[in-house]
Amino acid sequence: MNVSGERVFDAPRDVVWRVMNDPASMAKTMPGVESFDIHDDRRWTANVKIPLGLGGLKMKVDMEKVEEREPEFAKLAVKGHGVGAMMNMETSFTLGDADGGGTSMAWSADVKIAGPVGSMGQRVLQPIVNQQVQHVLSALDAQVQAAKP
Amino acid sequence: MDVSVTVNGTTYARDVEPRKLLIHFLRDDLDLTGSHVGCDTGNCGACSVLVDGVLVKSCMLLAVQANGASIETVEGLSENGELTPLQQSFNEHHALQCGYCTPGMLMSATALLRENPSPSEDEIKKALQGNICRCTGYWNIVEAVKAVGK
Amino acid sequence: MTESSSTTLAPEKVEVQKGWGGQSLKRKEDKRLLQGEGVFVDDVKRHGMGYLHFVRSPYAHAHITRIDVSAAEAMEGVYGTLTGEEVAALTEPFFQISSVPGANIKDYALAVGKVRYVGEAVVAVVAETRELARDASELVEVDYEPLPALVDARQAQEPGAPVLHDDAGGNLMWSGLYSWGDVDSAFAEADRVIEIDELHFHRFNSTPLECDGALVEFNRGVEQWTIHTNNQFPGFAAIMMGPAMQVGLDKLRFVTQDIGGGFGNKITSHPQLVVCCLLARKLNRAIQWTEWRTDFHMSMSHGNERWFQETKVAVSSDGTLLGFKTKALDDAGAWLRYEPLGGVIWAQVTPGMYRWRHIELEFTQVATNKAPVSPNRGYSRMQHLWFTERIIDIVAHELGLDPVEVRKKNYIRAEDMPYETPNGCVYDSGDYARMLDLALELIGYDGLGARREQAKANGKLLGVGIGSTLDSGTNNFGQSRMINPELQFSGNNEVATVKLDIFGEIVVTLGTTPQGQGHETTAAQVVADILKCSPDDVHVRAGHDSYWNSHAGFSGTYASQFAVTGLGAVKGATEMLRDEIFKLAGAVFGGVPAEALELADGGIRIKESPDAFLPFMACGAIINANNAGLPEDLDVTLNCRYVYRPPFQVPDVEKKFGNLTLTYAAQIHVAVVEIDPETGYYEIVDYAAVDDCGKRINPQIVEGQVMGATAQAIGAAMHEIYEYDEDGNLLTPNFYDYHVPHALDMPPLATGAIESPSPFTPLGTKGMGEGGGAGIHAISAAIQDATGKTVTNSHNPYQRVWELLQ
Amino acid sequence: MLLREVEYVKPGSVAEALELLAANDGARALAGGQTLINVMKARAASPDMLVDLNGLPELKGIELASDGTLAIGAMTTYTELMRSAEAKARPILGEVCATIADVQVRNRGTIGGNVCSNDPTNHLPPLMVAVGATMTVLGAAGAREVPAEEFFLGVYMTAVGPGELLTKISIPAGKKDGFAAVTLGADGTCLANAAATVNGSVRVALGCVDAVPVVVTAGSPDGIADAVRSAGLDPPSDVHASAEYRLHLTTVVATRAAEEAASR
Repeated sequence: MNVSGERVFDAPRDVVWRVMNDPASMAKTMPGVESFDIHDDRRWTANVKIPLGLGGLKMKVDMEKVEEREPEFAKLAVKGHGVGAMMNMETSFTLGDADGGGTSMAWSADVKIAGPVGSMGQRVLQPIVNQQVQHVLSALDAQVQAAKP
Repeated sequence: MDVSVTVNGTTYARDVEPRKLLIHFLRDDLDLTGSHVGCDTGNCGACSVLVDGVLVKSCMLLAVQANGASIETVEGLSENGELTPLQQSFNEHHALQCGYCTPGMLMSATALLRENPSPSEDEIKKALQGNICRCTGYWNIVEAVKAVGK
Repeated sequence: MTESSSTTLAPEKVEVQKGWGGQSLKRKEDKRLLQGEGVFVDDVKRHGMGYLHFVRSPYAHAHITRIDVSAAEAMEGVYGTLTGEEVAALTEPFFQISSVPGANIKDYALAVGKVRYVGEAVVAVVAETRELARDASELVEVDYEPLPALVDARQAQEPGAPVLHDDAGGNLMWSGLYSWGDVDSAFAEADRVIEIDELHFHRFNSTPLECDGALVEFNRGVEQWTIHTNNQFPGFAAIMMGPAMQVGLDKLRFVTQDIGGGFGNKITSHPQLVVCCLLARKLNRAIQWTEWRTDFHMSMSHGNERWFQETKVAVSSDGTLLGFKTKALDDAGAWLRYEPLGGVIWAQVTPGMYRWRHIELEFTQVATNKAPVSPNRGYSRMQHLWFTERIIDIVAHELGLDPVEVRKKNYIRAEDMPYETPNGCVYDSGDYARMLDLALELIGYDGLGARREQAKANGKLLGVGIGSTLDSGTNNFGQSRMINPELQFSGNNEVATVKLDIFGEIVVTLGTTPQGQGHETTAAQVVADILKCSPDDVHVRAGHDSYWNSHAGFSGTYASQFAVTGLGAVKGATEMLRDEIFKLAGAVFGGVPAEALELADGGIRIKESPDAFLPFMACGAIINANNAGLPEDLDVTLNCRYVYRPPFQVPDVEKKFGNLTLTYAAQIHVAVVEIDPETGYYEIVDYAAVDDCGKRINPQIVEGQVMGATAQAIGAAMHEIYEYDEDGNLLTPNFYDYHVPHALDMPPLATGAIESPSPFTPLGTKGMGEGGGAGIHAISAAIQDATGKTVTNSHNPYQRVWELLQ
Repeated sequence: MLLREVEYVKPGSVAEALELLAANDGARALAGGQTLINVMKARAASPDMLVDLNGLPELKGIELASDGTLAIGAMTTYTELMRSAEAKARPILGEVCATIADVQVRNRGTIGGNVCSNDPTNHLPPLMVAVGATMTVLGAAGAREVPAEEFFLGVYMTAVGPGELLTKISIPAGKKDGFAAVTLGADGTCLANAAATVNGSVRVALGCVDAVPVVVTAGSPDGIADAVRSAGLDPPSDVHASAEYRLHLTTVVATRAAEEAASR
């Protein structure tokens, strides 16, 4: 399924860019991160427990930055393997100067979920994904604010 | 965990894993294979049994939850091989074909008739809504239950 | 309170029945089933058996880059595993029915190197309990390299489309051009040519309530497998499995008692059965496999999804149908498990019920990243008959004619029977116009105008639709040569043995694998009529066992044929036994000629002196246990085996011409729907089904088949569909999202019957049970009638109906 | 059908249940199990421990206060609610429960389980919001009263936090209620549903369109369809209904629920 949106951060673009490309601070924005390993500046791995309400869904998530144009564009490929679920996500964001100051971010993600969890049906998964995205964005905002000089 | 249940008047004590569903306990541990499994999402009702007189789907109950309960299954309906009026009516109205859903249907109909000895057609359909049959289209099943009701 | 169902017969068409045949005898099968004492495959247990669980692909299309079973095998309680590599080393690919390119694909019992649909079995794990087997399956590590998925058959042959089978050089599996009559001149002389851009018949199946399963034992001493399974066509499974496993068919013993519904969906479990066999041998223990509902939906025997594109219909302005041209595109899914037979089976009913003589159909079957298709009640004919019925209603719509009149004008007439179709099939008997009249009478057709107004007053839209189908039964397997001229199949057969045992028991053994069709009962009725005894005295063995020596190459229960092939065999064997009883009695009475003897009261006597009576018990005892002194030349065993072989010729493969099935039962259904235009929600408010399957041995059982088929059609037309998303995930993998009809969903039903005995069959019967497609046609037509919009899809959920109205 | 290993505990009291839930991170309360057991069968969820709430009298019972307020124990089954004389004080409750799934599920499934699982297609979340129910959530710190509107946080997620339990649902007196749904076959899964109450103005809670029920209001039933359209909904698409169709259905069922409420 495809989700996308736009968000304005009350911070200069380089700050936003720095946060978004710092695995450690990105980790803080992801739902249910239990552990986190950075392999290099393009590839990192997280063990997450995505809250599904009826019990967390444990997943090993590999992320790789596949494209980057500092300071405005980056694309990540995310692969998640869990018992009963496989997730493939391609997500990208474009930063720009927001009219009225701050930084605008246009983002989009193409999420594919397979396995028994996928069989729970989109009527359930789509609201879950939307909600997780909102969590990530507000957490990201917090990180950005914290990173402001 | 130790579980003790009375099924059709016989008491069984077994040690079961908490994760075992009641239907698997009945079929695999107690060899009561009359109750069937037709789905894995609690829709089909082929596993329907009465637990302390209440109609439930035994695939949505853990065996350990039935500890101490008195359970009725299709095997307990007729005594010494004599078909009950409900079973006879199923035979007379050709209310079964492959017979796989039949045990669950009989338990649902039994529960209905105990509460409502002469149900209307709509009441019968409502009572059988939790039991899927793929052979008969339900018409003859409804007629069979109706005939016993009268 | 209205009756939920009622039955009407057309009296002048029903023969007065004598004897047991024709009576609605209560079923012999019921007593055990009603007491929970049936034996279904999952009820069969063996000491120390291992439970099998399949690791299935989460991807629609992917390379398998690594499989590691070590963690699973190390787990306590795990007996062992089987991988695709092992299967490829131990077996040959399954024999392919198709000619090239489909012939070139390599199909094994487990995925080898690549997965091609979500739910495809990749690894099998066997453990001490069901739960442990599934636990261990989660420890099997499989790495995949995902590939783009192909989910729309219409894109299968586009450049750049993902290719499932490199061996086949593309996604085309089979194609063939069928052309009969003189299509060009038909279109030249037509007043009107109606063009229909695209019609779509959706993917669904009958979801028997019992899924597939097996308990397989391997006897090392004689190197033979005993396969307790609910496969409904062991003859087919055997010829698929033997060559793959490189063993003779004597090594594969198939045993079945009760089967929880089949509807064709239990024909193609041979890959899973091979896995069970290999593991039974590898692990030296009995292997138990239960297919769960989600497994079934993801991987087993979907019905053929088919498009009809660029259809052109040649008609006269008075609605006379001259002919049609179309391109049929069939979606086989990932593997050809019974396909591409669907590419010819439809031709059994090429013109539907109509007299048009000029027909051209270009059939193309492609592979997609979806579950393999296999026979489903109404197999391949249902798709084609929905198409012909759509044509009738669309033509009537376009020409502003009454669909009833267009049908009556074009129906094959009773006086034309037996009728040879443009492709050489011979419709044996029938009176379609009479059936339609009866159906319209049952539905109260004349009163519908008032009901329409009434509905309109309530803000609803009322519509009525007719569906006419043929249930062609008793295949001539020679039609498979039109798919692949190399194939050496033709004709058909079925076996029965009838014997008289020591205490006079009449024991009947069938080659069939019934799934609720009441074979034990109808066979007893046929035997009782011939031996002049009571059906209660006839013991028909339950189920199938290939050890009984009462099976033949085509044994099984499928394709509407028991009433012809099964009962034909029973009749033949019983008549042999009867003649032997006459011979024996003649000898015992001291040379009394057969003409002087008669059967009566469970024995045989001399007509003139009835006191000279030899009960069957005596006959059985004499031959089996007290035969000293009988004449040397008395050739009597009282154990008679008969193989019924229908009168078929090998079809002309070049012209694609010949009789493809022996009988043509007919169904005409009428549905009345009421639509809420605001939401598209609709209900079937009235339904009538008229059936003609020739002479009915047990009318109640026949009506039961009509009802069941009708219910399945209603489910398929309204809700049931195997829908995939663009990545090839199945969106309806369980009974939540795959909604089958429940008791409250059923409309009032009126059934009717006429009997046009078949001149070609031993008992005047016709195979039946698959005619339910009529309901899909009728509902499509009723929605078109109610909305005034052309219905182009066989699946019409509320949303599609709402969209029609926008 | 085959669940992952799980520990099973049957507490003797609510207090004991709370301790167990608080002490075990992976523990989950087991109510009727008509959703949870199914999700566990699919292994889409696998709690480490099930704390079985069945047989705890403190969670049962339906009481009608003098002011007409209904207090319903969280472990009350749909069937018990349908048959309760007290519950007739708010007729819509029993009427809606009678259309949930089937007899077997209604015999076992509980209203507490229904609201706590909060599947977007469930009947009771929008109904509870519409009738202005108050949820009593009990934890180590004691009891909290949460208005239904704040109770639902997401799919399968509610204000019931770790170590807490929903014990009671309180529903004020009232009669002018309505409920409408378009389901997949009779009594099937809801494609769209809405619950309404009229109390001066019309208040409609919409199910199936978001992770939590969405409330719209209007002066009269005629205004509801516009209120729904202007609510900025982004409903999920699934195999049964596209976002567009679901949105349209929602305007229809919302209006019908409102009309039913107004007509009582």
